[in-house]
Amino acid sequence: MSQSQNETVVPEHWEPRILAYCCNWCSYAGADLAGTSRIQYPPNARILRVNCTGRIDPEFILAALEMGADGVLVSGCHPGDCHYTSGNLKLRARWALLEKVIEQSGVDPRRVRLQWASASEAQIFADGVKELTEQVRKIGPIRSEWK
Amino acid sequence: MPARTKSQKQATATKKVSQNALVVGGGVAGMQAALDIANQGFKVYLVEKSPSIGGRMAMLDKTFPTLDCSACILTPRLSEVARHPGIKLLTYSDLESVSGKAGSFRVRVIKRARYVKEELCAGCGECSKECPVEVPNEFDWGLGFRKAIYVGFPQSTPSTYTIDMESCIKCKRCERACERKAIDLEMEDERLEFDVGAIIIATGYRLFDVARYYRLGYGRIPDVIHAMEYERLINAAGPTHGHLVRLSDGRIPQSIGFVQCVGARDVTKDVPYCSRVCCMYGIKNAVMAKEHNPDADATIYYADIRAFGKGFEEFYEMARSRFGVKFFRGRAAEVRRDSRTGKLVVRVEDTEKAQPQDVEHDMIVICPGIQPPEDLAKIVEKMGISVTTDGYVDVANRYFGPVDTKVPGIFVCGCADGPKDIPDSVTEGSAAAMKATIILSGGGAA
Amino acid sequence: MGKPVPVAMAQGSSCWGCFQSLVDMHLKLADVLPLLDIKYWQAVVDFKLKDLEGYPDKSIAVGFYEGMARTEEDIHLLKVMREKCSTLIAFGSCSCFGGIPGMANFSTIEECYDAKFRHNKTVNGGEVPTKNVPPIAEVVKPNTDYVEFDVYLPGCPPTSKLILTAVTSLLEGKPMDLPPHAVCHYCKREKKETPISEVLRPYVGQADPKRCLLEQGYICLGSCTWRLCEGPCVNKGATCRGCFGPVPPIMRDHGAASISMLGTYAPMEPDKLVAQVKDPLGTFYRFDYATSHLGRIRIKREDMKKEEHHD
Amino acid sequence: MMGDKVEPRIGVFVCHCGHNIAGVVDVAAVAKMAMSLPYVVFSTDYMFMCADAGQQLIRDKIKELNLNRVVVASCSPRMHEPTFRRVVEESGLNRYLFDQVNLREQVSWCHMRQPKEATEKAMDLVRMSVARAAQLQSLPIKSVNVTPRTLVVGGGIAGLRASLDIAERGFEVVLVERLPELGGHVRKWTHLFPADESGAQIIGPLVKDVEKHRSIKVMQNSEVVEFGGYVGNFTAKIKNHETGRTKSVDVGAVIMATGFEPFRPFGYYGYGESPDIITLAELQELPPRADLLRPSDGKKVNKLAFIGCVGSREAGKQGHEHCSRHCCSAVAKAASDLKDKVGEVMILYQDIRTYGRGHEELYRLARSKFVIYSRFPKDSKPDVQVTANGITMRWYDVLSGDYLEFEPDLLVLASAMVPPGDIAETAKMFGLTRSADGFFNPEHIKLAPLTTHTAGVMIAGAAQAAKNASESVVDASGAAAKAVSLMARGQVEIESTVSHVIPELCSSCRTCVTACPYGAISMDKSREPAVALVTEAKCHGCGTCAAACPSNAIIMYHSTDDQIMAMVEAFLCTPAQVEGGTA
Repeated sequence: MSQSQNETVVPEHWEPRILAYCCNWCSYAGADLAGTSRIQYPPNARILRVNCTGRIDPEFILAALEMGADGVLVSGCHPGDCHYTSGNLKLRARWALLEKVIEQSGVDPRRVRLQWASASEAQIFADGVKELTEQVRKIGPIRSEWK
Repeated sequence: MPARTKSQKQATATKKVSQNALVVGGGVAGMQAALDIANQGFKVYLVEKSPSIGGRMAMLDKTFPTLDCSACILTPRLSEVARHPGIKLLTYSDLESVSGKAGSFRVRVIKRARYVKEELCAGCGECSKECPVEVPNEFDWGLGFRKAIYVGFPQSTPSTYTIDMESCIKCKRCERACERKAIDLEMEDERLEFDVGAIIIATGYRLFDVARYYRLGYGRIPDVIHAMEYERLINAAGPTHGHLVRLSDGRIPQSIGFVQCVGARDVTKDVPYCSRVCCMYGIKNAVMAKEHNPDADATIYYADIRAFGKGFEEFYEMARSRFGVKFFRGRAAEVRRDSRTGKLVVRVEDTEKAQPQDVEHDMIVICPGIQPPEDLAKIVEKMGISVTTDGYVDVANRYFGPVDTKVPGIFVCGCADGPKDIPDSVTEGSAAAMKATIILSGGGAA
Repeated sequence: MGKPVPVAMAQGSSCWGCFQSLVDMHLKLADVLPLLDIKYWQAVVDFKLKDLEGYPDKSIAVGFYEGMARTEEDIHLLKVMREKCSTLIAFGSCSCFGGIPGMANFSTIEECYDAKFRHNKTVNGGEVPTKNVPPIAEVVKPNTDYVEFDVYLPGCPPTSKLILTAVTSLLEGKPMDLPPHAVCHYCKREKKETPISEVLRPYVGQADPKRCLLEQGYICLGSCTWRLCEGPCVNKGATCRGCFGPVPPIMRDHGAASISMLGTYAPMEPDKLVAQVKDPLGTFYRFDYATSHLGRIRIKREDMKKEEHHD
Repeated sequence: MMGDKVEPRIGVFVCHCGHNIAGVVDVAAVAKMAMSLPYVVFSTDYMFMCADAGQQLIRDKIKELNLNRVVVASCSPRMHEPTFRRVVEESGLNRYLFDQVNLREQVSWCHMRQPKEATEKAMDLVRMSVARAAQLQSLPIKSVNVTPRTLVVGGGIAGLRASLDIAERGFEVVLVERLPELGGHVRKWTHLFPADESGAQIIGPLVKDVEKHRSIKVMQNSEVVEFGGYVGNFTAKIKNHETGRTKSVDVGAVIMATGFEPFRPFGYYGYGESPDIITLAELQELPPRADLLRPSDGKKVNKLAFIGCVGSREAGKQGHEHCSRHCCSAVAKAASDLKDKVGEVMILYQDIRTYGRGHEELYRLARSKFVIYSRFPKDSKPDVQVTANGITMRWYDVLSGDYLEFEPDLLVLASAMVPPGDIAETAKMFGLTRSADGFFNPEHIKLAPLTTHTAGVMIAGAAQAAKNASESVVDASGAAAKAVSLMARGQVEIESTVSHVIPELCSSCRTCVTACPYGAISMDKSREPAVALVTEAKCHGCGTCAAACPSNAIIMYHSTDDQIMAMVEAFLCTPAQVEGGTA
């Protein structure tokens, strides 16, 4: 990686825009449970439901960043707990490489987050959204990183 | 047509088992039983005495432990039952008599006149708009009003309107308003007769009359209400459109006390048993108070917190730690109104400190226990079943026949055989259906 | 056979390998050349840039643009080609996706200068030349950012056979049919459909000559790469490095597809995988970083910087 | 997939859900915004979309405006997707032309104090859904036959009851029990409640009936080692531990009656330090006799103590947060039974949860027999010391407000009901999710407690949560009804959301074959070169292959790249942003 992380000035009235891919069986259900439990978390993430995290092509994440997503969250079943036995392991391997190329290309890798949250882990899901939102808030808009 | 083995067909043929079942009561337990029977290809008559199926659950605002809104999860169930080709809905109907035995009962049902033709009414409500008569709505426990031609609640199933002839003044404005000519003021009760192979009793419960505890002030002090009234108050479709206000002055209560174990675990009031649901609905209601007004104070007066079901203890813990509901161990002895401040004062002994205390609140919600419906004894008597001393239907054996009554072919589920929460009632509904279909299919150990 | 068709060959920043590949048609050139009326090809015929600029618009039937447009001269040439040619071919992977020069975007221009001039051991003085060199862009932008192409002929270089096919069909006015498959389509190696538990560097061990290289742990991008090469490397024992870019639709993210494929093949512990795949950016984006999503973010970043300077 | 070349005509229905959504989200504004989106020809907000009237509204608008796509913005699709799919289907639209936006669980309920931001989020989600809707395609509706046989896993009281009910109803059952003997925990227990039967008296006749029923195949000493397939058509490989032989069984439905394990509370109240400190389960298994004898030296127990909630109700401790439901009543029953045999009985508790019918009476009976109940505070648990002289308990008694001491001859710990140690593997094998208590998750905690999110797999008894024996019996009959419904219908609809290989685009790289966890993709050798082919019945629809395919040759129906990217674009490239809104 060669571009130095510029000190960014976070603009006023800016809210991080976060895209969250959730698998239907664990994390989407966990997000539902967060709602029914009335766990409050930042409203910045937009959840896009996929059947399994294995469905996620790294391109979905990279394209989102290019389109201006300030952060991308992927949340799935814990390794070993995949509803489809092993889709999440394949995503996990893709993710390891993806995170590295993102970092190498000079985009702050803290903008992307992979987490495991089961259907019962509403708090973990909500905390994940919160942490990513706060982290991205500190880094600033991705458009500022383009500066 | 259900797929059945050859031996069953023979059994059916020789025993002449009716392929129909009767379910008495259209609450969650009865609906579940009806669905599980009908899904096997049998025909079900579902008899419900009120104008709509849905039972008590339809009156609730939220459900514990997930705070799912009751209407949201119940409504699809209502339409599933209503549109199931195997279920014949007989709402606003009463069971008149039962004769015969397992495999072939003869049943008579009286379908009371609604004065609105079910097949014509589209539920548009034009009639109700025109009706000049307003009476307290029993669905809202009298807190709101309905017309003389009405549906109890928006998701009422069937959506057919009903005329309450006791209040109707026969002005016929509804008749003129109805474009579909569905109103028939001359309608008469109908008598239906049919055969069934098995019967399921799912008649539900009634709430304990909390006025029997004079010292708790219900009926005397306007801001002392009971839990079902509270449910209607916080319900968006209820009389206040979901605004939690005091009935005396319309102000938003800043402090609410919830009094548990009223008409439960009390030998002196003939309710020696635990009602199973009050702790949890009490906690749920306290959480809802916090949700409506996060700054409000919600205190629960209890003896033991019985959070025993799946996710219940976790919900109790959440109410305490996340929502800040206060739990006060002590049975409320008395509620009075301080005429100077207008506050309600609960006199209670803090058993953890062994001190009697007076605590002020703006509103008191009494959480009554559950009792068998008034007419349960009468209904089951028609089937040759007697009730126990506490008024419920007795089951044959807790292990071998937990949903079997002492009359073969007749089963029981939900609160008809004792207090139960929703999942336990639903489970029993399915279990009763299982037993009934064994009879309908001509099977059985015999 | 009719009149020779007017053609132009232009070169941006590149290695000339694509034209070399054209020349490598050898005897086939004898068939092709008489059909061409070469209107511009700096290296071969003596036309000047101003000649090209002087032709009427769209008067040249087919133009080949090789290389990417890094300098202002390159960009100008590319735009002129677009004006003058009715069919413009992105000739080679540099022209299609930025190619090897696109990897310059991994670094800033100053870092590139450091490597090339200031700290280069073979250069004395270490000065960045300023005379007789055209101004150079801060960042490599893909040619597609400047002009639209009618045909993409990727490859590093495109094979002679591919060029012949393309030229022939263009001259005959027939639509070019380039099947969409990946290199694997031509690979004779055996696959056993087994996931891999270890990623090997190319120099480690001896590969089984009969089995799929990827399944043996060598990163082969054959399954992600357009098959126009017809698989010479993989059948000769070298892994595919992806020089023909992604399979159509042509502007999909080749690196993302490669990562997805490899991750699927090697569902290993993340730390181990990252440790074993050295330089994933260079591995998966060797030929098409400039047109990839990450490459575009890099370009946008530079654009924003420029805007800021203007402010 | 059928071609839907007609231009999309989308209807958007935004639900208030009473106050649930409308109390936070400006639903009218969301509906108004939706009207401005491409292809949207109708948009409205409505009190309850799921009510009959709401459903009718959708049907009416489909007819009236010739809608060919429907978006409902309401609650979680995990609850109501089937409802609305049915509604659009009743109007002649393919069910896959419907999309649901989750404005309740994922918007209004989790952003209750931020109405403005919640409304913005709701608008984005609707925009995304509409973009996806425009890309939706009809898919064929497929039914498969149901194998008329049910697999019951676990031969405890629940498994026995379920097997017997199904068999009596006329269907076949395969009952698998890992131990050599049927009957589970209940078989060993001496103090069942509220009646006076012993476990053996209950289990004996049940086992006999099960064993002699010719429609029930009992496989003892056996375990399911492999499980696959889909609703109506599962295959289980069952291994017999004695013979080592494996047998494959085809079934249409499964009932999981895998039960629980009594928690062995090492580290609690001296458990393990003295033979005279035992769990309630261990007490239950002591052979019945006239006296209660101390395990350490066989002397008669004079002072008996119980401590409740051991390993239960521990907030923040994973797997031990739940109430174990059965223990309060079981302790009350055991205490009142044993009071006749010993001098003093002391019960330390937090809350008395004798909730069931006849249970409160047991508690009252115990008290009337002068069993002493003493409540200890949640945050200060009793202290138990084991010395050479015996056991000493010291605790703070809430009611007297004082510290008390007791030296029992025998201390019984009412330990938690926890899931079996291998429940994680079981869950994985059967594709089930688990809730925080570690037990299996039901499909819906209120209205669908016996079914799971894996169609065709039911749960009964303590597989679902801590339960007592009579509750498990009811569960078992209920779960049996679900299995029978499936088998009696003979056919069941399956999802069409499977992946599909476009043979013309396939490069024969076999990445998908490696990717598929179900072996659903194979190489079609009838083509040259062979190309990948999906066996749809085996495909579970995870989409891993579609993401992995480097040739873009795999379509994951109902979750296509185009559908996903349309949503991403709709979120990130809103008109405002294009004009430089946010940055």
